[in-house]
Amino acid sequence: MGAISKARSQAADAGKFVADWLEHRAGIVTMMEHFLYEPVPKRGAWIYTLGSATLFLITLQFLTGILLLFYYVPSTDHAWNSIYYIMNEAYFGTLIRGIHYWSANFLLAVIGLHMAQVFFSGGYKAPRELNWVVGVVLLLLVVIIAFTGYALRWDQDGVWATVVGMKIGSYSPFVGAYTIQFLMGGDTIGPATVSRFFAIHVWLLPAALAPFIGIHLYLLRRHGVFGDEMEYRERLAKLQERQRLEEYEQYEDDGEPYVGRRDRADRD
Amino acid sequence: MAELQKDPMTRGDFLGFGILGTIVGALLTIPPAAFVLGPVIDVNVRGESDVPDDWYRVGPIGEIPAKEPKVYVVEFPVNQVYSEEQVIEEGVETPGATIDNAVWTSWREEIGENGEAIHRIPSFVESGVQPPLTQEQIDEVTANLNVLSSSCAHLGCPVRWIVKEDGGEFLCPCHGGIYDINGGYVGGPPPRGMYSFTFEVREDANIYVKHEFDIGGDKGPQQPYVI
Amino acid sequence: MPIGDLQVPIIGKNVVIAALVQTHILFAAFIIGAVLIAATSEYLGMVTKEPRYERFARNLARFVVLLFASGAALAITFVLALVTLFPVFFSYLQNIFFWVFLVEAFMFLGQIIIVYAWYNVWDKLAYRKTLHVTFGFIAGFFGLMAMTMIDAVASYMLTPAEAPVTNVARTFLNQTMVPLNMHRFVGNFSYAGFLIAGWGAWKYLRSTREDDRDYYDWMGHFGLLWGFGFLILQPVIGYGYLKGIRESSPEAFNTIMLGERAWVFNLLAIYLAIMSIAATAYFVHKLRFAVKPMPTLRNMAVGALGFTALFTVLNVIPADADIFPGVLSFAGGENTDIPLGGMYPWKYIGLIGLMIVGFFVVALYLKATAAGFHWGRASRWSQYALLICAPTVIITMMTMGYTRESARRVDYQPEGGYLIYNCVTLQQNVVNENCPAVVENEDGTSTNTINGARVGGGE
Amino acid sequence: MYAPATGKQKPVEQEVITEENVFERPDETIAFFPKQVLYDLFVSTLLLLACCALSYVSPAPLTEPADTATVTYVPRPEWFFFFYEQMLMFFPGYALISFGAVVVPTVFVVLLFAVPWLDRGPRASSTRRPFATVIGVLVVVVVLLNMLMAVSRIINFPGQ
Repeated sequence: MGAISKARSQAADAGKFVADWLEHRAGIVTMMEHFLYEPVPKRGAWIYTLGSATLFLITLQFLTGILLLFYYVPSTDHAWNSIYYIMNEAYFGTLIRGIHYWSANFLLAVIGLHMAQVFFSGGYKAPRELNWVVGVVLLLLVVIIAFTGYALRWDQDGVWATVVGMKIGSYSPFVGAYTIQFLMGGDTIGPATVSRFFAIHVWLLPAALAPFIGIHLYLLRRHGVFGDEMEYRERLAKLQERQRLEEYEQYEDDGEPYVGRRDRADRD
Repeated sequence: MAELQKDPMTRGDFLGFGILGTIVGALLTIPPAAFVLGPVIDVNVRGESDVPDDWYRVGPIGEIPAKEPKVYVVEFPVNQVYSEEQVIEEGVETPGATIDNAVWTSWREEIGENGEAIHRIPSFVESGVQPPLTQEQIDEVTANLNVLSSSCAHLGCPVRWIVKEDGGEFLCPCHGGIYDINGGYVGGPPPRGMYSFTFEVREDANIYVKHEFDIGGDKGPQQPYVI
Repeated sequence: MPIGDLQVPIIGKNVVIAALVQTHILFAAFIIGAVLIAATSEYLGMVTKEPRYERFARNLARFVVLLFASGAALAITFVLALVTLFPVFFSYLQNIFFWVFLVEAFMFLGQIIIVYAWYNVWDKLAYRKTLHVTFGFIAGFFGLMAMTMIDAVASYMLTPAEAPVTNVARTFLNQTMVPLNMHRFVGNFSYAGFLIAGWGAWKYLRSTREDDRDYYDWMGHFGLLWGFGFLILQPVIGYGYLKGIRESSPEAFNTIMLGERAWVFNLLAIYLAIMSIAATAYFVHKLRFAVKPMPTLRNMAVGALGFTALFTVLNVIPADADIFPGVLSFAGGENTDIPLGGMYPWKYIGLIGLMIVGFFVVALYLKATAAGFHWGRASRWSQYALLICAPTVIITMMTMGYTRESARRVDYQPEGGYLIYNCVTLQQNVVNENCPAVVENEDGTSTNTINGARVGGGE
Repeated sequence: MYAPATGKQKPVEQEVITEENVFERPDETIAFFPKQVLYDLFVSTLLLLACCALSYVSPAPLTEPADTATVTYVPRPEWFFFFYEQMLMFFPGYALISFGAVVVPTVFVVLLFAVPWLDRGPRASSTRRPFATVIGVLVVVVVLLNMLMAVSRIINFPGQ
């Protein structure tokens, strides 16, 4: 046997050994098999990539967000300078912040499309109602994260958008004044506003987002992907066929010629 | 895997757990809630604003022209979080955080009977101001001066002055809110006229302002102070 | 003026243009609305397999095809009249919107070809119904695109963007382009719907055979659903449209809302009152023939009729309601701090009330329609209600056209008003420096790129 | 969960399809791993490339440092709040501003949460449930039109 084939067989045995070792201890192989080889609908596969694109963009946001944390300083007089440093001095700083900014915009667009796709294809019907509710929670979290993130750069756009946002918030009946005082850390924009928005944007909401994504995926795998009615064309055809046959039998015995169901209502 | 061991639980145990749980839960949530809601408590319960309750210099009245408003920048020190005075005194010597506001100042304008505008600029101001003002000079200035916040009453965008052929008007570029030179509501989405500061004029012919709006008898809702 | 200054002897240039364009719009609006209504009805016929949808779609398509030619002829004469009577203005507009007019012409061409083909292959394509229905919707789409292009020009005339013409985004998407396009899109459906209802009612009253009565009764119902359903959307879109006008052409806004053209909107309020009361009364009456009787809901519908009447009364009161001093003029008269911004509260409540009650009645009626009706038994006066709606909607369409065009009158001051607001006057002189087609030359003066006239008042 | 894709499941012909189990299993399925993951990766790489290219072509914006005392700056919302800002215009006056700014969006969000319980019809395809589809299309159209109106107001307003 040549050296190469011997090396190959030894490598194969080593691989098998490692797999068995892991399988026995952690059951990892069966779990992977269970997750990876799950049957999913075939016809509309391209439309369902919207959901995974959203997941990809959120992970992108988490990664680039953590990288930005290495340089960002959340205080009124350093925030802008630290971002200026990222954009101009840090290696690939423009790239990292660019990805964070642009994938945020794409994320909101893709979330909109994903929600529209699920709504118009009826993906929220029983037994998947909870998944829809979790989806809407995710949408709200992402929108609030986007709003708080916009203020962190503490430039003209960011500050003034926050001022207008706070003024809009102050119009909510009963709780308006309290919520914006909580968000601004007092009764005017100041250093507390930056640190509060920083805390909310960087940890509070993402920490809420992660488990909900987990639930969303768990419910998805629990009930299987409901694509669109086009995935069930043949089964629906068989169902209607069987129902029509049943209907014919019902009329044959009372001897009258069969007339369409709707017109029966008009005739009597 | 051992099967689940389900010992029977009496109603008493259940109630006991319930009450104990709620008490411990409450105890565990009060400190974090107070910790996070600190500022809301300060502003509403203890009535302290972030900006110390003091008079802040805006600018001299001499430079305000007769027919159009002049914008001054007033700097309010902000006592928030790490920029509180006491904190800075004990700790590292850093400049406290400040927030500056644009203030539109103008002389009140009235429409005379024949329809053209009368500008209430005091005579002695027009002919150059000698600093030590007498009391009735101060009263005359205070009665005829508009000291307006530049934040639009609708959604808080910065209001600007646009010159038109007969005078001009305050315009909010965000949604088209229009105010007259006295800050009164003319048109557009704002729910009321522009907010005016509580101000006073001192002998040194300077305007001093507090970090609060003077809503006085004026109707319309007083929204929390944002900038 | 490059060529002889043509003057039409007795009736004047403006009346010629007005007559031609009003009639053209009456035809064109019906055609755009009717093509889409016919296509939807054909689709409904395909889905519900009921013969009446098919019959209606075919008759309506035939009617559209007949009307098309005369509508188009009016359009051509209108353009010719514009070119001859207002040469400077039209070449000015053509310079700015050349491509828009070109696209509009091709969309118009596309619509003609498809509408005629669509009608003539009705039997040939019967076996491929879905394809035939999609053709109908494509024809409708072409019609809408033609209208969108014209709306770009029309909205530009009332609210021109202060940007140079090279800035295509601002010129095409000026302040009132989107709301005007929406207002006309919804208006076409409502207009066509009311006319169909009127036509159905007229034929119902004259029909003798049993199945004809059923069919025309259903046709009146179907037309009114379109007509009133879309009518209740109009106040919101109209509000957005007027906000756009006020932001970019305040004097024009004052002329139609506060100035001497304000009576037009009182007229509109009266038409709105007639149409909404007639429609609600028709709905309440028809609910009696629902297959699935809904007694409680029907009583609520009667309540809705009462509310509609109340809200229409609120609407009809003129804004300066000091005719009944103290009673109706809002507390404190002039300097009341109006809670609804600049809006008169009762007019605002009237419009919004009409909409909400309208939504409720239409939703209720749709619920009954889902279960079906016993056709052919509608009372005579319910058909008279539809018959009143048809001419009212025609007059509303004409009044609305009159308001938009006369908004640029701006109480006649620069030579009788503007053709393009703040830019080209009725005597076709360019009066404003920041008009798009004006060129700043070195020595500070600016010349109009079209007729070389010096800008700053007609010489 | 679906019956496992491996051979043991009941032969499909005998399965009597009833109203309940018609949506039990799609006609044709593919394994998640090779096929669907490939499609997802394709779309994700496209998005990643777009983000990277855009981050150099038009870098993330950073205007001059904040100055709360400016009177020349015009604040504009992010693109995804355009429709919200334009929608506020339809609620004028101090009586309606809080209504339009807060109450209407909250009602919209509550209805969004309740969608599965508002539309309980058995059939999922949008042509089979006209009421839900029409309202869905209406909402989408209103949002898009409001966005367009906001864009036209922003580019045309003397804000520059």
